[in-house]
Amino acid sequence: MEAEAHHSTHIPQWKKDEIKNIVDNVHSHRITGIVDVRGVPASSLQVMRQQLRGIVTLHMTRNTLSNIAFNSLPEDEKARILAEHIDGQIVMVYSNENPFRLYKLLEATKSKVPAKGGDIAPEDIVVEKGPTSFKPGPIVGELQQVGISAGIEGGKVVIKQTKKVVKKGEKISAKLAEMLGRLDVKPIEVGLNLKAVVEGDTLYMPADLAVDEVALKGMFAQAAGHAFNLCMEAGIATKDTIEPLIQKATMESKALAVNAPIFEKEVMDIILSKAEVEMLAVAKQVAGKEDALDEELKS
Amino acid sequence: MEYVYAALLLHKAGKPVDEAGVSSVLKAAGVEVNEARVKALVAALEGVNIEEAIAKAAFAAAPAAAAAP
Amino acid sequence: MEYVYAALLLHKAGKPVDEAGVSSVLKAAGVEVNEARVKALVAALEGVNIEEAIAKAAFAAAPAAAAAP
Amino acid sequence: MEYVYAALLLHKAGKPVDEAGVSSVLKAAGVEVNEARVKALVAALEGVNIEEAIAKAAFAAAPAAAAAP
Amino acid sequence: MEYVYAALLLHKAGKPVDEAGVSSVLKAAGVEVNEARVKALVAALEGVNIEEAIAKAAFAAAPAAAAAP
Amino acid sequence: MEYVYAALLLHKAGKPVDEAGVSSVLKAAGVEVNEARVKALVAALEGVNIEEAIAKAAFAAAPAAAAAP
Amino acid sequence: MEYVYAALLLHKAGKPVDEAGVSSVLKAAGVEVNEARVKALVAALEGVNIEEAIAKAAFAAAPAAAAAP
Repeated sequence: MEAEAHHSTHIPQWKKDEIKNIVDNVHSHRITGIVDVRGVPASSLQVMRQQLRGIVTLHMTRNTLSNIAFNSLPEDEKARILAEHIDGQIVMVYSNENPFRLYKLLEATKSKVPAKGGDIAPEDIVVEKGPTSFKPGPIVGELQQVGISAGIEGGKVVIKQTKKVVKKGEKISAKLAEMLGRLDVKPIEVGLNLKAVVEGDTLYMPADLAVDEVALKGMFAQAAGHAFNLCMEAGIATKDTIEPLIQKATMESKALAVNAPIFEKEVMDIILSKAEVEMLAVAKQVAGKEDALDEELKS
Repeated sequence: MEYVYAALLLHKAGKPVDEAGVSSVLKAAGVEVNEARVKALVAALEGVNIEEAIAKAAFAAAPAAAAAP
Repeated sequence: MEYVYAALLLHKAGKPVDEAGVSSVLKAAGVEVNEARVKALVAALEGVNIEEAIAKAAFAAAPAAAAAP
Repeated sequence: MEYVYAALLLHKAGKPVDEAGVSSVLKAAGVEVNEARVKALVAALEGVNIEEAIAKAAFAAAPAAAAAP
Repeated sequence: MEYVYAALLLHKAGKPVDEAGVSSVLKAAGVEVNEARVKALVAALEGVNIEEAIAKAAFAAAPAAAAAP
Repeated sequence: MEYVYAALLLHKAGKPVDEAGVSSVLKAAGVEVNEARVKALVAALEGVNIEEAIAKAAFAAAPAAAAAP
Repeated sequence: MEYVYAALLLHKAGKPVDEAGVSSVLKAAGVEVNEARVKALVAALEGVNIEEAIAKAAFAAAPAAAAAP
């Protein structure tokens, strides 16, 4: 690509048009991103492109051309930095959505597929012990060969021991990939993998874009709890809090009446049963001691 | 709770839970009796079915006993 | 419970829970004040840590929940 | 909470829970009354069935108590 | 149960839970006192932390109450 | 509750929770501000330790939730 | 939490929880706004039912109450 960049005068018209097309797209969209599509079959890519149509434009082009296009942008344009992320099987994405929505849309395209020989394990791959659907046969030996302890129980092949067969970041051998496939282990995630996106003057990396919705829900619950507690403590009466405030006052009153005790009709039954419970508790302490209790309490 | 204990003692002994009774039980225990509280207690107990009220306690106490170490 | 509400009102407002206070609050609410009940209330609260007594709510109040229909 | 107690007191006394009532009960307790808070309270209570709200309170104790160790 | 109530009454009143005390409280309640039982109870309560037993009762009772229908 | 959230926001931002602050936050949210409610809120929060108050679990919470339609 | 408070304020006020709204509320509270955080919040809220999330809040408070000393 260096060569081409240096000999731009010899670039054919169609390439010039393509470069201009990229630059125009960068300028006419709110955000531009680089997406890694490694492992995504061309047919799946077409389906994803259709699904995202109207929201995200997927633009497949040569890396060399996008590189030239980004480098041709004015010095003060943040999108220039995207050139640094052009590597491997990538496509350009343009959208008028915000980067977070783009990230969510692209994440939704991801699915798990079986590994192929030579794939890098995206995380530790573990084969769980337990029964398999295989009938006894050469498979037992084949599993053993890739380090999976297998045996035969009740006429079926079983995995005898849970085993981590590949560590995160290590290459998966062809033989192991085949065995994992037969065990229906799908360790590889494929889909549109957003590598970097620029909006205005801001570069967002995937780590910036992943929002934990469960945690967010928790924060909303917490914030609502804060507001509620504050209202209860400060006695702030609103439509939302007046009933709980009445209930709080009622409970406080009852608690005070019972614990003081204050002889009010409404709580007499509670006061009486509290006294009885206390008496029974003390009676329990002396239970079993000769003659300490009357017949009624012994039973 | 002394006042309540006195009332329940009288009740268990089959005596009427009235001001005189509660006062004399409390006095026997060496308590300096507050007339107003005695009156309030007796008034609050008017119309209350003591047997029923404490029956609920027995129910509550049963698991408590089971849970005791 | 008016008497208890009056006591808690005074307490929450940072005022002493005494006979004069309780009486005047009740009167302002249009309640015909029973002197004996006021005295009984104030006597019952003598030496009671109201904040603590309120906080015990959950436990003491529980039988009430059970008793509810 | 003194404002809420004033409202409950009026309610129990069978009086309307309005601005005048709440204010006068609070004043009787020696509270420096904040008109805006009184208004907010009365407005919040509009359409609220106080009796029902009180009745629901009894159940409140149970879940908390059950969760206790 | 009268005997235990008499003991609790004395305890709450801050008086010693002894034979004389229990007997006189029971007599005041009109109970015909069984001397042997008073002795047995007083002996059995020696070494019992009544305050603790009472406190535990409140806790233990709560879940039971909560479980009630 | 938007008024309470405005107060919480100011508090978290380290700003004083006063009438001007609450009003301007509400206005920024496009809320038509009710002066009386702002005054009531600010008055209610006077002397309240917000940090402590929001950390305190309100025991009345459970029934409120249950009661919600 | 400022961002969440701002979002809840808008939500409770019946206003759309969008970037412009959240930013202007935060600015009014004197918070230095981080555009990326605002965007992240608004985007994430697309998949969150705020009403549902906060309905759980009240329930969450209950066990906390029980656990309090």
